[in-house]
Amino acid sequence: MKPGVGIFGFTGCAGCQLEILNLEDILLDLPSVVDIINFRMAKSENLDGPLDISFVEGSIMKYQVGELKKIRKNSKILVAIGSCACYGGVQYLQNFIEKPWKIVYNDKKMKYASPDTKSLSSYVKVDYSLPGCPIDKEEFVDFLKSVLLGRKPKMKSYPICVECKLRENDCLLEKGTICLGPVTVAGCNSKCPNNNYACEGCRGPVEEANISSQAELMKEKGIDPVDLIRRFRMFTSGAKEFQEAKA
Amino acid sequence: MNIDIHHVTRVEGHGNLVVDVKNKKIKVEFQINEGTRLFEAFLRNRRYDEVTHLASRICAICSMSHTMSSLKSIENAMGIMVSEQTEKLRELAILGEHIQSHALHMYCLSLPDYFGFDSIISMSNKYLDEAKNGLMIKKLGNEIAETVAGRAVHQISAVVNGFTKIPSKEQMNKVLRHLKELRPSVLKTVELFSSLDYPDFERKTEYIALKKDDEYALYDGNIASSDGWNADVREWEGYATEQIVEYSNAKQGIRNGHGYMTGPLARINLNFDRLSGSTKDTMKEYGIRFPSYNPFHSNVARSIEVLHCFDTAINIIENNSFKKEKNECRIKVGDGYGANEAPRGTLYYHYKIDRKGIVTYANILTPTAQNLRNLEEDVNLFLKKILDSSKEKIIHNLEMLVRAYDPCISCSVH
Amino acid sequence: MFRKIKKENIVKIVEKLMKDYDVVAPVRNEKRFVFEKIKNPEKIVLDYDSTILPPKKFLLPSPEIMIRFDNDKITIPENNKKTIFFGIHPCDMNAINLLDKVEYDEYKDDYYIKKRENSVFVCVDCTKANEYCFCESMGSDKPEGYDVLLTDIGDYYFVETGSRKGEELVENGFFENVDKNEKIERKKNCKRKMNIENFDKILKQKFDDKIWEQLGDKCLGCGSCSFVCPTCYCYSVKDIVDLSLKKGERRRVWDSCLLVDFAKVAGGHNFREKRSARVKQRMYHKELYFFEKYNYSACVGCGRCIRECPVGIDVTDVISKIRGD
Amino acid sequence: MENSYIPNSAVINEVRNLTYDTKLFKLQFKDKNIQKNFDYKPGQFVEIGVFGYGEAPISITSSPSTKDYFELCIKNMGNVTNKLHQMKKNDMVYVRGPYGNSFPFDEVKNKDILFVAGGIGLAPLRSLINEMLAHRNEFGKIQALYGARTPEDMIFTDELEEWSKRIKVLTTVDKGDFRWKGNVGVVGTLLTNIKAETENAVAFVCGPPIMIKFVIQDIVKLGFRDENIITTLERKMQCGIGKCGHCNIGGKYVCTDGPVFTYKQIKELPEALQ
Ligand SMILES: Cc1cc2nc3c(=O)[nH]c(=O)nc-3n(C[C@H](O)[C@H](O)[C@H](O)COP(=O)(O)OP(=O)(O)OC[C@H]3O[C@@H](n4cnc5c(N)ncnc54)[C@H](O)[C@@H]3O)c2cc1C
Ligand code: SF4
Ligand code: SF4
Ligand code: SF4
Repeated sequence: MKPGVGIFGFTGCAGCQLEILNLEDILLDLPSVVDIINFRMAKSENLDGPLDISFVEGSIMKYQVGELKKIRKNSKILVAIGSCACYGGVQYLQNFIEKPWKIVYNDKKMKYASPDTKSLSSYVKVDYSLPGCPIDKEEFVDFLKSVLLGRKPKMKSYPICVECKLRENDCLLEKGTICLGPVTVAGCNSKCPNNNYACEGCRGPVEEANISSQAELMKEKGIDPVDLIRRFRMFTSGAKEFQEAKA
Repeated sequence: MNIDIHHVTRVEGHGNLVVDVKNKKIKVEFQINEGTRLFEAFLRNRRYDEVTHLASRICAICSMSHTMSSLKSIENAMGIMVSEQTEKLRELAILGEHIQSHALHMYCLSLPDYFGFDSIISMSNKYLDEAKNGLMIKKLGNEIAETVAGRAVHQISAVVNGFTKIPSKEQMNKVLRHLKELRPSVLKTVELFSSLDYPDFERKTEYIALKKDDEYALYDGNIASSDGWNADVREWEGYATEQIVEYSNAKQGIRNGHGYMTGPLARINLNFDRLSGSTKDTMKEYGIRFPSYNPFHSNVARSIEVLHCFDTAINIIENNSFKKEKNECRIKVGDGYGANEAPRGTLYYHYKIDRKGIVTYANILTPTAQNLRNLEEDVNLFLKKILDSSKEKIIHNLEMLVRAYDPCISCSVH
Repeated sequence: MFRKIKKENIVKIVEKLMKDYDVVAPVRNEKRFVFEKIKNPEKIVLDYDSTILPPKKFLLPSPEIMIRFDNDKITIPENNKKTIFFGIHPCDMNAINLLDKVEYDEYKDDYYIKKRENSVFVCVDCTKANEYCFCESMGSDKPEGYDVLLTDIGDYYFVETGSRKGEELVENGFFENVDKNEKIERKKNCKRKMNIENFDKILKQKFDDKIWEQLGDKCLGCGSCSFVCPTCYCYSVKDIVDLSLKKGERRRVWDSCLLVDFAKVAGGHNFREKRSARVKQRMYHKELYFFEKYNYSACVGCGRCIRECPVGIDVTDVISKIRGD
Repeated sequence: MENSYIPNSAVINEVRNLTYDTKLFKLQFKDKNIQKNFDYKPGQFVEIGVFGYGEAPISITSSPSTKDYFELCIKNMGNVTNKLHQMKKNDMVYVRGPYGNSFPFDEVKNKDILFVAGGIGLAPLRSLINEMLAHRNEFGKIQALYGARTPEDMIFTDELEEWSKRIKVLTTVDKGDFRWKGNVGVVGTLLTNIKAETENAVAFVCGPPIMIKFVIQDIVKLGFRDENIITTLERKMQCGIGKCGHCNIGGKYVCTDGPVFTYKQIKELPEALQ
């Protein structure tokens, strides 16, 4: 029996679902190994369950909690995909702004209004997390294969620098930029440094992230503490380690 | 009669189409219940060189357009003139995005309706060649974006005043080769989409798109309307306003109290004479004529745009060589405006930047938000036409109409 | 055998060699240098300071496919392509000699050995020591085990051969004869020093020194120090399958004792739980454990780990601190 | 040249549940010649693998006198072991080895022998115990102490029973249940229940790291000399042949220089008993 898979999206840019659709080379082969039971972005006939694996994108607004709980109930394995689902995503930044609802909606009361956004794990048990803004599609496929093999998927426990060093990029820390590679979990093949752009930490903190040492280093390099803190608050400002980062 | 299409499928994001028919009076609400993200709030207090990567997260499918409009608006505010090479590369990147997004829409989201399937995957059982064609075109769109800007979804290397990395000659040649190899599939696409059996429905509305004198405007241009006016991007907020409606987390674009249309159909209706020569030849060959007032013909417009994008991209790569350039810039206080044609229509950014380079104000008009009112107006009229059909058929037809707009809901609720 | 070759002929000789060999040589990469399989010999830079990754990236590549499997069928990838390493520094050559100790030990590493034996090593004496290297202290400024050695003598490179392979290589028109007694001076140019006298005894005493805690607090756990080290050889094995789940490959990738999971076993026990223990492990393995096993220090003083460590953890500094210098 | 990394296929002849999470696999190389020439000594291990999952080092638990098969006792701990646990008779696995040094055998003849095993640590010792029992008269007094976490965790209970007919065997569990009538407490506590000659005697200690650490201390207190305390070390391994670097401790590799070490050697190795 092929495992039943559901792909769901909540609050976000749909980039992680899109990355799945961007698997052009294998998209049409996927049905030979899984039954895609629910994928509203790509499919019009969808069932609620039962699901062996559900991949859930997006952060959760209060009025979406019920729907999320339903998915949880219907799924054996629930996987948070993308930094929105894992950490609240970029929209978590509204928490650092005064009166965001006033700025955007002029404080109007609205039917679906809910100025509050959280990660999946704030509401339900999450079995695995595939962070990234967006997810790395290769990592997604690796994950899927692991589950299909019955192999416990292993999250990477080393930072971006590992991938970056293997590509022999000129280290951006040396250039005096704030590269969060040393404290960010690997898995994207150091895409940003490969493009000569410092890691923005979109995948969230790595296990044992040594944030205080990096902050110390940045201070030595003359980085303005305000800039450093802002850097920690890009796509995973909901991550505890990044939020607590002090300059 | 009451129709509540809860969570319309095969569109990006969460929206319910709710229609209430009482005594021949039709009330239409496209309720966008996508979670609110409040970009215009949290982009404030961020530095000019951070906001673009944040802004691109408004939408994955058209992240490239958000990147470009955001950058243009910052550059406009700080008085930066980018190099010609940067313009060319950006244009190329935008072409890639249009190819990707249109292919995604046409083949994955729309075509299954016309072939009677629920998705590209089930469709591929019977129409494998078409499905593969579509995916290969889409893949190439992504390849262009990745080559030029570092990643297909949420670009990396496109920054204020240039790029952090310039694609190598080998990479460019590879893209060029793929464009040429795949062009015949695009011709097939035009043939296919111009021959589909579209619902018979017309409603003339105001069409708005960027316009340029000498070329089919995608990356740049003035804002122009089928009503005849033409304005600098700076003046846009004077022409159109956004309205907050209580049932929808997306605001709606309004002009003079009515909706207007932006997107592929609007562009072709306004600018078809500026399409590339070979594209025009192909249109002639297949007997495709514009303007059209049938929103379902957006699909035909998309297929034509893909061909135009292919030819323009080939032209850019063949006639330019790219080298490393400096992209430093100086912070300046200012108000900046930027717009470009996203796959779904005109995208507009307005930033205010203070003397420390911090953004103090952000206003973003996305194509889908602008189209929402017009979409409701179309649904209203279309429904009158098909009111005698079975409810099931009505629902299916309405969904198809919504899809014809290819709404990008996360864009609309940004 | 002694010869000399005009500098301008280097491009020509490489062009010629490229017909029969893959030529790997240093080229410029942004601000730094890297070893690359050469397509255009003009790009070769022989007066470089140091490359980011050492030549091990070709001899012990990461990833390296070890086995291909397809249901019950196993195949071993074959690569019999001959490679010339053109322009590697004495320190890197000595590092390869050290890798040999591991890979030719009781069990042989077939993948390494095949590549090793299909390779020719043309060393170039280092003229541009950067501020990080301390090869003289480690005695690895003297090249050993090369097939050909080039030394910059102005318009020419002075050429010495060290093996039969090397002699065959210089037997062609580009190489000119030299005076038998022409002697060349090797410039000593390391700025950094490390005192290795009795270091084994000292390290043994300092196992519980508080310096390791301090370094552990500083270390980012990025593993850069080991990835760039020409003698770090640790790896992990991973099986990768395609969607059929039946077909795939067994690969190895570089691993590092600085990474959290390096000594973690099934069930979660970590034999090196603390970062301080991991920083210490690398330094001890380089400077002491390897010595205990093979009688050589595993450090050739190339300075890459110092250069690459973002937080400035510096083996020469650590050793001098624990010596109390 | 033989490629040291290429495993040989072996067929699972039999799988037996020893506990809820530990199974005994009886294996046979597919190639009869390989099986015939498969010589190993107690204490050695193999790398057993399943393609797609990886390889794991597992001690050979059968005694070398069994010629036409070998046995592995495997606890389900992770990917490879979990996959193995799902496999059945006639399924194929891939095996390389034997690797590592071995327990001293001839050297300890005519001495008294004390075995102390904890948990899965009985698996490698079983090979040695059975080999010694096959040459029973060449050794002095043999005693075996075995501790498991709970009664459900005890492996080879039938053989413990068998052995107890010929040598002294004591068992204990960390935590009993209502059926358990035997000793309760960590295996070290059993040491107070035995009389051990320590002069001409050797102790073999095998089990989880933490158990080894404490039991060795107890045994030292009994009077065993460091070189007569023999144990095995466990470390992560990817290759089993001294290349991947994971099992390095001091100047040694557990895979090639071990896994068997005397306490005397271990004392020289930094962080060996972590
Ligand atoms: C010399 C030696 C003999 C052993 N004998 C036995 C035995 O007889 N019976 C038994 O059940 N277990 C034994 N083990 C432990 C066994 O090797 C691990 O439980 C097993 O490797 C876990 O692999 P996994 O793939 O299931 O776990 P995962 O957690 O998925 O591990 C992935 C990989 O890491 C390595 N690894 C993980 N844990 C260990 C570990 N504890 N030791 C070495 N490598 C590890 C392996 O290469 C493994 O494939 C022995 C270990 C060693 C070192
Ligand atoms: S550029 Fe960034 S990711 Fe790369 S090594 Fe430097 S700090 Fe690490
Ligand atoms: S330890 Fe450092 S200096 Fe020594 S060989 Fe390795 S990288 Fe070079
Ligand atoms: S390079 Fe420096 S920070 Fe990174 S692991 Fe090595 S010692 Fe630690």
